[in-house]
Formats: sequence, C-alpha cells, structure tokens
Amino acid sequence: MRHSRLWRLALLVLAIALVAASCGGDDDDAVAADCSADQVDGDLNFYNWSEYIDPELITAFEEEYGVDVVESFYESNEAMLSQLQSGVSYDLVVPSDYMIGIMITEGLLLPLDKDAIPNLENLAEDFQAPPYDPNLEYSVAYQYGTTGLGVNLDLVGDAFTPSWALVFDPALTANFAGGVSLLNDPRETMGAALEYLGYSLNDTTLDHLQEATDLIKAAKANIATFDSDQYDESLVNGEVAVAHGYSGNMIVAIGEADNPDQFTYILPEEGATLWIDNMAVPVGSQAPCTAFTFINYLLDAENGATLTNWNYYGSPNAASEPFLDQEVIDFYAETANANTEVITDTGSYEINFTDKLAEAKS
Amino acid sequence: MTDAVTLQGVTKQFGDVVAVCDLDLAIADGEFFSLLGPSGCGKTTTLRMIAGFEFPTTGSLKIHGQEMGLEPPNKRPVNTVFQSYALFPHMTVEENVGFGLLMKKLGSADIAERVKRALDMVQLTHRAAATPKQLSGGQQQRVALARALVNEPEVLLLDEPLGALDLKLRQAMQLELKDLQERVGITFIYVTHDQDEALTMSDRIGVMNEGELLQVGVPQEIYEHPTSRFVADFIGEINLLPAVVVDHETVRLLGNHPISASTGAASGNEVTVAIRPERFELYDLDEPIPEGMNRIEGTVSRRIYHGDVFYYDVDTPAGVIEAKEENRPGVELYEVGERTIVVWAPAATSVVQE
Amino acid sequence: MTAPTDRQAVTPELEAAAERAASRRGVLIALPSWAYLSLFFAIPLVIVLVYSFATRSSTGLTQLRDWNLDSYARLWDPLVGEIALRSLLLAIATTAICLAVSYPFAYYIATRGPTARNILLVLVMIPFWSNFLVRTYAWRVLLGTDGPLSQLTQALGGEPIRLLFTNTAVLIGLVYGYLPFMVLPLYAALERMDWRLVEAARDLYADGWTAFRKVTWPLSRPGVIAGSILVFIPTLGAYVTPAILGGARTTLLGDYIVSQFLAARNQPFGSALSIAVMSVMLAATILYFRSGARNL
Amino acid sequence: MSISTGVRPKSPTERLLAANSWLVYAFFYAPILVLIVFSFNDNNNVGIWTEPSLRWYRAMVENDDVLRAIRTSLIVAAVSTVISTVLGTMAALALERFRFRGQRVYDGLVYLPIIIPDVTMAVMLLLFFAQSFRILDGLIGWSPNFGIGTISLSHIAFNISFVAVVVRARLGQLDPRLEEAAADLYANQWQTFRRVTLPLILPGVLGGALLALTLSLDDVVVTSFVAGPGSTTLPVYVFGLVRRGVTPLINAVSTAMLVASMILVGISLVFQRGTASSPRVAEAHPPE
Repeated sequence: MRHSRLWRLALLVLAIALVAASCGGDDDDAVAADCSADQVDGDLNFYNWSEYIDPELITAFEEEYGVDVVESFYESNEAMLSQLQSGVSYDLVVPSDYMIGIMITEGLLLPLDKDAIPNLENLAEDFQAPPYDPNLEYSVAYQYGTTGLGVNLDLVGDAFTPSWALVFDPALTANFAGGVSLLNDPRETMGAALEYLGYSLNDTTLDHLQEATDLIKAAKANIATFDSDQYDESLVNGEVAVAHGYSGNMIVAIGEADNPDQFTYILPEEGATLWIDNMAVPVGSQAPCTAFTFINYLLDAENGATLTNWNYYGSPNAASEPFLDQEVIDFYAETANANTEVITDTGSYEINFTDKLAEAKS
Repeated sequence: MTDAVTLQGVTKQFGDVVAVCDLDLAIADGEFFSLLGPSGCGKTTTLRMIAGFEFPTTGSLKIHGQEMGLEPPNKRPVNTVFQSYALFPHMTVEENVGFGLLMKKLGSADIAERVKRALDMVQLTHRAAATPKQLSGGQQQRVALARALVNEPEVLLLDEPLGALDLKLRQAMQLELKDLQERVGITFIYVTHDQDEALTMSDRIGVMNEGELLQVGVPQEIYEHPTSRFVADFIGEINLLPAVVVDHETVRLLGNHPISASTGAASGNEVTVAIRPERFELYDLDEPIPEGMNRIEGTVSRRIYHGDVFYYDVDTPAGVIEAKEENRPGVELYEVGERTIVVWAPAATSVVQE
Repeated sequence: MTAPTDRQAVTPELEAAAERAASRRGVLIALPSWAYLSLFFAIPLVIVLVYSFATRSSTGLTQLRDWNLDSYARLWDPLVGEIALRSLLLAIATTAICLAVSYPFAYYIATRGPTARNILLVLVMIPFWSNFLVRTYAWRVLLGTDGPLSQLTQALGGEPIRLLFTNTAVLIGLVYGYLPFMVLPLYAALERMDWRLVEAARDLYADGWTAFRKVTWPLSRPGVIAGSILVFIPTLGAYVTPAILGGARTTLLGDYIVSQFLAARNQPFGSALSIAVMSVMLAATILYFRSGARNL
Repeated sequence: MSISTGVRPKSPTERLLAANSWLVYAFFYAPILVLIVFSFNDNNNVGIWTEPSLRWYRAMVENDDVLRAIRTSLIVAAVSTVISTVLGTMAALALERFRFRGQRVYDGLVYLPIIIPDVTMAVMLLLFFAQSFRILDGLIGWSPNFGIGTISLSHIAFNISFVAVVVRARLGQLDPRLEEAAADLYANQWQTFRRVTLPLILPGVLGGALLALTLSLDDVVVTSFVAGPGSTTLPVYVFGLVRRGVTPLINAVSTAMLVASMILVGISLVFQRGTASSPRVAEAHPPE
C-alpha cells in the first residue's frame, strides 16, 4: 500500500470535486412548487427567531394538518443566511426586509405559490408592495415592529431625552448601575450608532461607519453585553439600566414585570428602525406545500391575531384587527408617527456592517 | 537420526545492527543444549528465531529436517518458557496450562486430563484454580513449564527461566529441570548468561558473543579447554597471561620465561595463556617440585580469606597470577611479602588466540 | 518447504517476506480508521485550507476562484492582533493560575497513602466527568447579580457582586473547566517520582525548599509541561465559556472565528483564522513532544 | 515526604498544602451543589430560593423539545461511540503492534484531531459537508440535509482519536511476550487477539468508549455547526436556553445530565478498578 499514491488520489478527487462544485453551483434553478390550498407534503422545518410564535399556534397547526412542526432558532438575519448558504435546508424562514432582498439576489428563495395561499387577500394594503419584494413574489409579511430602547426609570430617572445618547454617551451611561445592553446584530447596532451621529442607518460611507465603530468602542466601558436574546429580562431584572431591543419583547417583558411603571420603551428622536419580518420558503425546502399552507394558516384572521396578541408585534393582517388587543393597536398607531427608517439592502456594502460590529465588540 | 534443530548460515539484522551473524548450529534430538553468553550476545535472538517470534534475515532454520524459517510460531512444534513466564493474567493456572491444547482443538475431557497430568508433574494440582498473581515466583515458573510441556513439543525453548528466582530456589530448580528433561526426553534449548547454570545442566553448551557462536562443546571441554580468550574469560575465574609461541610444546611468558604447553600455533605468534586459579599450587623456594611441571617464582602481594579457599596474588615476571588454595588443615599459609614458587601442570595450560 | 541441500540454497529473504506479510496486516487494520479520518478529517482540513485562499462575494458567499492571500493579509490587522493578544493573555493567565493551584494540590494528593490517594483522585474526577456546559452554566447561577454569592455578600452588608459578563468571570470559568487537565498530569508525574531521591537530597544537606527546587521540581517538569499544554491549547480557542460567562462583550479568538462563519459570513477569513490558530497549537504541541514527552 | 509513613507531627507546609486542597475541592463542588439545590427550587427566578418542589423536573419531562434533544443526543452518542471505539481500537493496534510504510503520516492523522481546537474542527466539517452535499447534488441529484447523520459522522471523526490514544496507552503497558506466548501455544492471529490481547486491553477499550460517550454527550461547538433542523442535541439545546435566558428549567436539565454522567463514571470506575495505577490524561475528557 503506497500511502503517497493514495494521498495524491484523494487530493485529485477533491480537486475535481471542488471544480465541479464551483461550476455547477449556479444551476440551482428555483423551480416553483405546485401546491394547492391546505396541501401538506411532509413535516415542517421552521427556522425562526426565538420566542416569536405562540406555541399554541404550532400545536393547533400540527393537529389540524397531521404534520410535525420542528422549530429551530436564530438570533440574527446574518446567522440564518449563513446556515442556508452552508446548505442546511429548512422549509420556512422569517427574514427581515433587507435580508429578503439579499436572499432574492442570491437565489435562495422559492417563489410563492399564491394558489396555495388564498389568505393573502387578508394582508393590509401597506404590505402588499414592499420595496424589497414589490410583487410579493417570494415573501409575505409576518410581523412588524420597531427597535428602540427599554429604560429602567428607577436607575435612569424620569428626566431624560429620548435619544441614543442613553446608550452611546459615556458621560451619561457611567451613572447607570449595571450599564446598558446593545443588540448583537450588525445592522441594528451599527445603525443605531449611525443614527446617533446624524447619519441614516442605511448610510454607505465607510468613514461614517468607522465613526460609528469608534463611538461604540468609546462607550464600551458601560456596555454590559451585546445580546439579542435576553435583553428584556436583563432590563426588568435590573441587570442593565437601558436595553436596546425590539418593541414586542420589550412591551411583553415590561407588562409582566413586578412593577411595570418602573420601565418604559422609547424610540430615540434621532431615528429608529422600523422593520418588517417576512415568511419565505428557501430553495432547498423538502416540504414547500406544508410551508405555503403554514403561511396561509398564519394569514388567517384569528390566527394572525393570536400571533400578535402573544408577542405584541404589529400585525400586517388587516383581517385580524377585530381580534387584536386594543393595547397593541394603540401602541403601533403611536409609532406610525415616530421618526423611523427601514433598513434596506446595501448590496456589496452589506459586509462592512458585520465586520465593523466585530471590530467594535472586540 | 536427524537433528532436532539445525541452523545454517542464519543471520539476523535489526536495521544496521547485526544481532546474529552467520550462525551454524545443529542440536541433537533429546539433547539439553545451552546457549551461554553475556546480555546482548544474540542468544535470545537465536532462541526467538527458533520459536518463530523473529524471522532470520537470511539463512535456513530447520526443525527435525523441516524448513521452518517462515512459519509463524503457532505452526511450529516448539514451545517456549519465557523469562518473565508470560502467564496470561486473566486466566487461571488451569486455563493457562490448557490454552495450547484448546488452540489445538482437543476435546475438553482430553484437555482436562492432560492439564491435570501436567500440573501433577510440577506438583501444582492444588493451585489449579488460582490466578498467576496469587502464585509465588517459583510456582509461576512451574506453571510456565507445565504450560509448555503439556503440548508435548518436539523442542522446548527456555529463555533464562530461572533468572527471576533467588539463589537457593534457582539451584533446586536447576536439578529439577535436568531431571525433568531426562524423564520426558524432549530436546531442551536453554538460554542463560549464568555459567554455573549452563555447566550444571547442559549436555552441550554453545558460547556466544556479539552475534557469533564462539565455541560449542560439552561443559568440561568448554571449561577446561576454551578456544578463545573470550570463552576463557567468560566462564569461571581464569588467569590470562600474554605469551609468544616458541614451538609445538613451548611458549614464552613475559620476563622471557618459557613454559610447556600444547600450542598448535606457528612459532612467533602472540597468544594468551589461560590457567584456572585452582590449578596452581604454591611451593616454598626450597621445596622439591615434581618433574614436568611448569613453575614461576614470585612474591605474594595479597591474601584473601574466602571461607573454603584462600586467594593469593603473586607478583611474577610474567604478571600478577591469581592462585586458589583449599582451606584444609595442613596447608601452609603464605604471608604477604613472602617469596614462593607457583607450580602447575602443562595440561592445565590452554593457549588461546586473540 | 523443501530442505535446502547446500549453503547456496538457503532461503535468503525470509525476514523480508514475513515483514511484508505483517505490514500488509497492519495496513489492513489501519485502513478503516485511515479511510475515515482521511474523508472526515484530512479532506475537511484541505477544504478549509482551500477556502482560506478564496474570495468572498458581497453577500457572503465563498467563491472558489480569484485565489488570493487577502485573508492571510488580514491576519496582520491590528484588530486581529488585539483579539489574539487578549486570547493569548487569557490563556496564559488561565494556565498560570491552574498551575499555581494544581501543583500543591497534586503534590498533596500524591503524598497521601495509596487508599486516600485513590479516593482523593476520584473526587477530582467526579465533577470533571459531568457535562462541561453544565459546569460552566453553574457559574452563571453562582455569579449572577441575584445569585447566591451576591446574596451572601449583601447579607453581610456588602455591595451586590457584579462579576457576571466580565473577564474575571470568563477566567474563573476557564480555570474551573480546565483545572483537572493540570491536576492529572502533575499528579501522574509526582506519583511516579522516586521519593527516595528527595530523601537522598535531604541526606546530602539540602533543606526542604532546596530539595524541592533541585529535585522535585525538575523531575515533575514533564507533568508541568503536559498540563500547561493541555490547558493552554483548549483555552486559546475557547468558545463556550466566554459565550456563557462573558456576555459576548469582549471578543476572543474562538468567538471571532465562529462569528466569521455564523454572522459575518466571511468563510475565507474564518478559514485563514482557523488555520492560523491551528498552526500555533501544532507548534506548541511539537515543542511539547520535542521536550521529551511521548504521550498526551 | 515519603509515602504513608506513620504518625508524624504536621509541619506548617503540610497544613498549608492540606488547606489548599480542601479549598480546591470546595471550588470543584460548590457550583455543582448550587445547581442541584436550585433545581428543586419553586421559583421562576433562578437565584432566589422559595420552597422545594419538583416543578422544573415536571416541566422538563413535559417539554417535547427537551425530550427530542435527549433522544437525538442518545442516538448520536450511541452510534458514534460504537463506531469510534471499533475504529479507534483498530487504529491503536495498527500503530502499536505493526510497522508499515506511511505509518508516521497515519500516526499524525490519528493524533491531529485531538489538538485541533474544536472551533476549527467545527468549521472544517461544516465546509466539508456543505461542499460534499453540493457535489452529491450535482453528481447524482441527491442532496442530504444536515442532521443526526452529519452530527454522528462528525462525532466519530473526533472520537476515533481519543479512543485510539487511550487504547494505545493500554496496549503499550501490555507485555508483548503474552501475545508471543499465545502464538507459541498455537493460537493464530485472530485467536491471539480475541483470547489474550482483547481481554487484557478491555479496560482501555471500555475507558476509550466511555470517553467517546462523554465527549459526544458534551460537545456543543461541533454539533451546533453541523446540526440541521430539529436535530438539536441536549447540550446544544441547553446552550441555546442559556443564551436565550436563564430559567430554572436549565437547572433541572443540568442536574439530570449530571446524574447521568455520575452513573457513567460509576460504571467506568467499576470497569477500571484496580487496572490503571496512574490515570492518563487522555482518559480524562477535554471539555467543550
């Protein structure tokens, strides 16, 4: 047995394989699935943000359609994208607005089979033609919300300006016991810093982004954690004084706190993120029809309301409105007037956000 | 009758090191043959080649006329008693002894019968159920013996089997082994570095050094008539005196001192004269010395009391001679500084080449 | 198997043939694991190497063309240096603390009687065999702002402890996780030592400290080196402990590599980082074996 | 300083050593005890003690995700342990008992996975699977998904090496004369292995198997990289829980895992009793 020969053989096979892969990688034509309403073709691998759906809804779906829904979680759009790019296949994902744009460009999404989603008509008008997918060819809105700051009034005091200074101004944050927490999300966190500096969160000037990076670095002494998962608990437990986070989680956590009056959720005056998360079916899906049926199921009037009443994010489902908690309706009516901005796909500039967050954190 | 084991031109190399060099040896059937030599002389390697644990680099190895060089150990009609006994620690005495028979696929009744007989022979029937760890060194040694003999091998190979035992036990076992060998009539090839052991037990001895077989002969021959300086020096105590051959019957020691000895070498050759200390007798200067004896005069430089004997160092023109005299009533003692004549028979004088 | 009749006919290549047969058997026995490790270890390693020379598209896809050294050039980025230095310091600190704590500990165990020694050793092994994640998580409970430690200090009239999500917490977690790696080789080295040598040193007029310095310490050096390597290598690439106890506040090498794959989607750079870290560890291990050790 | 001498007055050094040792033991056990105690705590908050209850254990057995994760963990651990033990033992035999060409390269190949940081290992396997799945899809139109299969394959890849090292250490201590004796007593190679070598290295093989089992049950990093939808193992699930927020449920799951580990240690101690005099480091398993 000549090992050197075997080695050479192995390397040769590898080289051929790599070439084959790099050439053949692009012919993943997204063949549209042909499904009908309420059709299921297997168990659903659902890749979702954590704590983003009422478990009851899933159980009910499983019972109604006789399939299993297996939920896996991600903590950022980028993490989800990297999994899909690695070839892990899921049946349903919930990317945010700008990420939908990226995934369409990448050819990672299956076109929706609108015949299988009759409830599409329930969608509110605002969500019928989003800029990232104007014809709803690949995606349909799931929930929307804002990204702002949860504030512990006992630790921060009542007299404060609703500003990103609450997390970025070291002179201010030095007084907060426990410090502040920021999201561990490139677009959100770098975007917040850009807003504070007076730029748009979609600004694509590298110098500005560097400024934002330096800003975060300078503020770091009082940043307790970069955390996208449990900032709400940290806030109500008093671990941090100010937490950067998503509207729904904040409202639910504050509502469930021992003393809800001690906390508030604000949108900084410099501008905050308004985002829309969307349901989409990745190309590798093994059960696209189940996925469409699930989308249709969530677009049902009552199911849509259950979804929103559980996590307190805004509902894109017009038909759900009669079933919604008044509190949610009022809250999102308020934010409609706030200074908000939607994150857009910055194309080849996108990668800089992730790189700079890594730099800022380290 | 064919020889039990024949080695022809056997050489064994480990990398660049030659462990055994061009060995020719024939061991007769039923013989107790010892391979004697210092550690690293190649004797164990030779034994391991016969057992099949090592394969000769070149040469021919036959057992009862059958070429065996390439056969694996399990296909050879020989068994080994290892230096460390190599008893299987996870088996009882009984299972150890029965292992070979089991591998030969004998019936269990047959195995039990033969194992019992083998254990009887080494008087260990009462420890049949013990594990090797529970036995004393001597008992382990007997188990190892029984385990090999129960297979009735054509040749039994023993690799310093008594090395780990203490002196008393070793001497007792030597006799037992010799007895046993005569009783079972199997060819024994015995590897040892202990000359006493080899001399006591063997029918014939082969002395090895640095991979070469230097001399093969019956114990007496090896002791009395070593053919090389190494053999002379290795076996027993001996005086080695440099000399020059004069003629067939005379050599000249240092100090131009001629003595009688059978030389067998060309005149003028430089040789070594080897004489055992117990062959010397010390005489007073004025004492009459028997005819035909070799003699040399010197001064006693040291006397050591050794219980049964006295050792004397005598300074002579030919060098310091060590002599041994029995501690017997009536034997005269010499004091340090006294002059004396050292006397010995020409027949006790071996002349060896380098 | 015909008997040769004269010296010319002796079989000349017995050994070579036997060795060929034995070697064939060895290869056969090695083959399954060789094939497995080639497929699921060596080839993946080569792939990482290949990827480290590839380019990243603007959407984070790795393109297997336009081969370049950009990813390696980026290793000299001050940012990478900073992260590497921080990881290195943390790994060194962990190793040093482990050594300082373990040496007297292992020495104590090794100098007990055989029974006590075995019991004490099993007591070391028990927590060690429990799940690593669970052990690290336990510190999160213990160090939390409303955790038992904090409650204790508050009950004693002190400030609440804010250790969680600090470098100190990570250090505690790492020391806790890897301490047994130091204890066991040190114990093995000390237990194997011939204590008569210490007695000989004392006999030759060395006092206790000198005997330790001149005899015990040099003889236990292989244990010290083995333990240090075994602690240093995994802590340099640690990911779980900083993630649980460090709150993602400061980036360490392990986290940085993971984030290149799961967040930044920069596979070429992540691959280059992996290769670099691996090379450092390989070098450390080779040094270890050079120092005379034969086994991990 | 000699071992087990009789009663001697304790020197100050001795006292210091003893004190240090008890502190180390306290350090070892305190976190684990806290974890166990709080797993029986009837409170939503991890750190605040109210009253004892089995509430979180009930929550654990009623949680489908936990049960699924346990099932995945057990399947992966069983499969990877069996295969890696067989392959690792063979590797140890080949390295310790045979000489062949390319052995040094092979030796390195067996040792390398031990010193490679698990982050690197994870990265390697992720890229490898991604790439080979793409190739498989391109060549035969079959695109397997990440899941129990990829996790098991990865665990085997790092476990083989650990098993090999443990078994090899044991083989190294084995007197080669015993195998020669067996051959001398007419046992062929297979019989020698089955009747002599294997029984004598069995503690090493079992030690290696247990090590592989714990490593497999411990792994977070590699598993989380090569896991697919719904194939989360228990440690990865707990890791997710820990990152998402601390609930006493984790205490209960952790305590259960702890008890399971203890049972494993117990088994291993019974098997290894009286065999290894000094523990080899490789027999202790590396974390993460």
